Amino acid sequence: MKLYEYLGKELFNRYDIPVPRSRLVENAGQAGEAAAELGDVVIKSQVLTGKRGKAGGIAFASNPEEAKKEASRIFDMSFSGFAAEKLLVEEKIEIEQELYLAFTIDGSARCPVVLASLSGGMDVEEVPEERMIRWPVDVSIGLQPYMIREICRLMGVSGDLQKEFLKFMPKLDRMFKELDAELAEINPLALTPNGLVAADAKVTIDDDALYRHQELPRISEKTALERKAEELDLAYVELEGDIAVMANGAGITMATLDMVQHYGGEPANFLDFGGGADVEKTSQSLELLLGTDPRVLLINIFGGITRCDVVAEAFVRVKQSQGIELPVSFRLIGTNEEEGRAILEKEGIKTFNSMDEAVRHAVELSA
Amino acid sequence: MKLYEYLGKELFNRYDIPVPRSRLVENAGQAGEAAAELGDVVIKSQVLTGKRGKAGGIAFASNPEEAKKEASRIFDMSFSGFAAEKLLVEEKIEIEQELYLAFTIDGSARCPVVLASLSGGMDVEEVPEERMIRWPVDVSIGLQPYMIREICRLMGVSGDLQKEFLKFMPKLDRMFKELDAELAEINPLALTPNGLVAADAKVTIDDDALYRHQELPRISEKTALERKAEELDLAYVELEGDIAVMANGAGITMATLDMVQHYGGEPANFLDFGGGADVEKTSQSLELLLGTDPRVLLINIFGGITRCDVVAEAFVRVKQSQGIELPVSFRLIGTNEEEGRAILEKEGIKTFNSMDEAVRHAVELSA
Amino acid sequence: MSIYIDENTRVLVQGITGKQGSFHTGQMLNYGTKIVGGVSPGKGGQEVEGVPVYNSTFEALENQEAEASILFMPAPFAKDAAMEALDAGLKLLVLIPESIPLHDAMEIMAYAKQKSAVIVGPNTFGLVSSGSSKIGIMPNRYFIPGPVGVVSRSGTLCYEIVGHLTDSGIGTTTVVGLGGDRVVGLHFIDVLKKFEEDHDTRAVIMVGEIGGSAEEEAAAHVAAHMSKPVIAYLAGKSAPPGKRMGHAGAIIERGRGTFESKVEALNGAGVKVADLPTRISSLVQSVL
Amino acid sequence: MSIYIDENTRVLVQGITGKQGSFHTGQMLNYGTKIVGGVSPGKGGQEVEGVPVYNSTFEALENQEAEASILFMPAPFAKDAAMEALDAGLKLLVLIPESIPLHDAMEIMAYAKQKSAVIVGPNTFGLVSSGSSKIGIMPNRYFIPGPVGVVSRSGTLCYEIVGHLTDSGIGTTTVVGLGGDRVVGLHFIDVLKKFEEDHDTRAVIMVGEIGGSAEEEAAAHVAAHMSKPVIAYLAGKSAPPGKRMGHAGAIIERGRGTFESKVEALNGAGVKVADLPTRISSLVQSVL
Repeated sequence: MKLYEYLGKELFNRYDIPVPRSRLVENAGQAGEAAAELGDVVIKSQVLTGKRGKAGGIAFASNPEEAKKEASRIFDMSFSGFAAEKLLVEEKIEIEQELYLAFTIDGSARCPVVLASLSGGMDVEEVPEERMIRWPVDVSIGLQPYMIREICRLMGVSGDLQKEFLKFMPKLDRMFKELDAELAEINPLALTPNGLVAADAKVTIDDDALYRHQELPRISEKTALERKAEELDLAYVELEGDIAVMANGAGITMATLDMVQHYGGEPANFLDFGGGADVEKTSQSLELLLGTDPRVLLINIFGGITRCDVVAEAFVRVKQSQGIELPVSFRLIGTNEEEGRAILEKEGIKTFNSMDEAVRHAVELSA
Repeated sequence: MKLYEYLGKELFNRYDIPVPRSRLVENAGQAGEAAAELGDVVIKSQVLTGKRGKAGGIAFASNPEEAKKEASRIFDMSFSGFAAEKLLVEEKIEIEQELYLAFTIDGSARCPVVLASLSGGMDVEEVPEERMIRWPVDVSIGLQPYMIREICRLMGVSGDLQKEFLKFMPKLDRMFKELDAELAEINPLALTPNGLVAADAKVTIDDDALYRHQELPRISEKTALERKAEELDLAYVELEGDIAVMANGAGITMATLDMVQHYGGEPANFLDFGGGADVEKTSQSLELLLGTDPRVLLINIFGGITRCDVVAEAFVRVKQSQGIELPVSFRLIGTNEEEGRAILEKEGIKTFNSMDEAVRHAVELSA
Repeated sequence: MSIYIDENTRVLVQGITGKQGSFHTGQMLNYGTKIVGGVSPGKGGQEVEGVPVYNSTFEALENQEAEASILFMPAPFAKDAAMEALDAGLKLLVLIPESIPLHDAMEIMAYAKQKSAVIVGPNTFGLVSSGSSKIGIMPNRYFIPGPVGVVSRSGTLCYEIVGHLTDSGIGTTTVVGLGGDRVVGLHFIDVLKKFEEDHDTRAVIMVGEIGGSAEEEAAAHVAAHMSKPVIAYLAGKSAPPGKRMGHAGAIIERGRGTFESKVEALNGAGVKVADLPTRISSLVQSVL
Repeated sequence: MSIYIDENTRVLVQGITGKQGSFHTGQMLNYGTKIVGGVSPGKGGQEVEGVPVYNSTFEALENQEAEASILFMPAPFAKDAAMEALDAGLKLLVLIPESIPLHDAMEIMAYAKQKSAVIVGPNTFGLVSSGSSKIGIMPNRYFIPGPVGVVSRSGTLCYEIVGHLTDSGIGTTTVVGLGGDRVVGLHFIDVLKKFEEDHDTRAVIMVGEIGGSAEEEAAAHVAAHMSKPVIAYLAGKSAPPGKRMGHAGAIIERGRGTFESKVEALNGAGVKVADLPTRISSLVQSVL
């Protein structure tokens, strides 16, 4: 779960990590008031997409009038389809140097990793490898002072700035761990006359750990349909095409989409309804897909824990209750495939044995 | 540093560990008032010696009059030479079962160990081995729930009481670690209708870690002389005999005392003035010892980092400034022994090469 | 022969009394797995499919010898069960649950490293040494002995591919599911090393997907150390960046873990990458 | 021969620019120890006794190869320095500082175990392989080669005893100081095992004291596994219970770690316990 910058900074504040003074505003008038209070300000759109700066979602203002004007402008913008509902109006801080600091998770090393660089402010992908220090943190001992000194040495940092990092990093580390973060990124980390200040905050919380963080707000970038799928415990991603795809298992669902594209079709979605779903859940998956009004429905079942007869029964149930008018390409093999086929054949529905054939058929139907 | 029960319970309270309601009192009148407020009470002398119960330092009272009377009695008592300055007046809790729980440090395993037993209330030494569960806690992972369940299984505990332990132990563990405790013992740990309650608290903080716990009070069981030695950074223990002993190194000082006893003498103290002491510190050690008015002074120096000339110089300085009237047995070998001897011989002081001879001489002098 | 497990591997089932645990205990027993005990706190003394149930892993090991364990339980309880199993001395853990918090997974991995134990998963179908033993939830019938080692990040897609092989008359030595999460115990490279040493394995199939860098690392390893032919298939070519495709690990973030970078790395290492999962079996046949 | 270290052991000195660190660097160099570098944060680029100084252990190891390290610094900084040395890959650490917090010491020991490294101390004089190398602060002149291994919890008492031996013409193979704290890395039993395997060691002297159970554990080990004669001396016979006799570890608590229990255990294992430190050398002569 990605957090808005202002939420990330609220958490920073809770962990005693310095952030600029700020006001969160919901309209241009409030932005003007905030500027009157804070003086020179930065006005930042609170959206989850990256690169809002390049897109014009960040502005400077040196008086309330200007702040109102810029805030109005930003409220009218759209960022990857999302409008900002709130702006963060922050005092403009005196920045001597822009650094980069992040804690994230390194799947290769199976542990957290500290990323640190003197080249802050730019896109992280653009920082040359050798300017980005990576330090994996052994979980059994956690972040130790010597690691911070070593990261500093590798960055070429010593003296007072090293002392600043020795105070700063353990706080971010503690937050990262205690809040089950996947990412806690500060870019830029501003070196000011008063020490290090987090000028930005990009914090992502592990969705799977949200159950133990009831104190955190719930933020979703999902579409309405994706949210509905989430409630049904389905892995669903909305795509641009017209062939609705339903399969059991993340890998095979991805492979089905790939194959649809391979044969010239365009998938409308990713829908993995999981292993071992019952008639109810399978029916709900189907209903959800039908609600998206696709051109063709492609069902690809390789039954392991998932039973073919259950899928067939769900299909028939939905067909009988609400009708399934669109063309369907149905692949069904694996556990209880005979039973499943028998159920479908009674309704006059043909199935494929081969994924390849089923996908090609679906693409033909969509043409 | 051992903490009084009431301080231990204050810390328990800070860590959300249930303790009985109580009032800390400094005179019998206050004890009566506390009883008026709390009803049936237990009155406990706040002293650091164990076995105060057997010594009569714990009493029950069911009304303010009785509480006053008992408090008076306890204030008049002496526990291993110490009088109680404060009493803890506690509500009498309804105890269904008396258990034992402690976190301590296991030198053999080099890690903390949980001690738990259903045989609470009695002296820990008296609990049979097989009734005392010992679980070493791997520092790299800390106390985990499965360890608590396993400790419960080994104790024969399940169901609700296990659930109580699953809530209770992590709190004590956290306190033990965060406060650098050497011992956190609850005996008895009372099972009440409201769950587990710490009916006693024996907490010892690691002296070497006190520098990072400025929030904790400083408590000393030391005598005035021992406290003075502590300020001088000397390892000093007051003993009963008449031969004052001064040596460099804990092991050799102990061995010197043992040898004094072996030859029929009685050491007046343990004084290890450490390795590499300068003239100033050595002089102070000598002055401290002379202040105890012993019959004989035994100095045993095996110079490694400690330089014999420095010890000799310090001795001469003290002799000249305040006089050393009592008989001295002086053993001096090792680094710069010739220089040291030369200094002493000028003052007419003879030294021994052998520890054995020096000790025997000291014992003869004391006879 | 086989890697990691064989017909003598003695297995505990943690969470044996749950629906999944009891069902798959039956399936594993049917396949021939030597299941010596189950663990379910508070349920000690029961039996599931004839297997004795204990209150803890420690209790189970007081009564049975075992080297491995398979874990079935809701994700919030998985870390504790895994730590217990590691502390009790088990050397191979198969973590079936999905949605285990990442920080929990990292703690499990760190402790497993200390204990020199192997973790398969989490969010895996497990592993099977064809014809002798399985510790997992894969359907029994597709896994017949043969010369091909298979290692996969995803489940059903792996069954699909192994099903094809089986239909083409090609069996498998061992099939290992790495798991779909961002932090998993085994990576391709670990399993490739084992297959290289395994005399019966004559070719290896890698089933990867977008996200992470395990395939790229595997490619470097193949180039430097593998003498046996490696065939790969990668899912997620059509996936948009920044979206999680079902698996927590299947996400392209910050331009990393793309389909293209993986294919390029694998091709560079001499690995043949099939463009469709249905074309793997013919590629395998060409190298056997 | 020798145990733990020999003339080829390459040593870093952590805290080399301090008073103690620089003095003992000179002493160790005089004895023949191969000191290849020093570490002192912020002081990199300097030299101490001709030894190059680096800012961190990692930096030192980028420039020098080393296996061991000796640490001189105030106790509050010792844990971090030790963790750094272990992480950087050193396999033998000699912790000179006293008063290291117990919880710090336990963390060091846990991490050393993970890294398969040996910790000598804390609160130790170090160890010396007589005539070839010393990593410690013991006076050089008493440690001459010979057939006796010595392991001690205390420093000066150990020098006293080794001095007696030397005066009697008996030299030592290796002399190891375990350290006077409650939590130390090496215990008697670890060193006894090494001496048993060391061809040049013909007899072993244990110098123990009250407190803890290391002597009792050693006794059980001697009874079961030692073929070489073991002589012991124990300090603290006259010490009152509940008092710390200088060393943090030298305390009789809850009736444990008494002089009597140790003597009984050692006698039961066939270890001769000298009643005075001055009588050890004659006991040793009787078994050589």
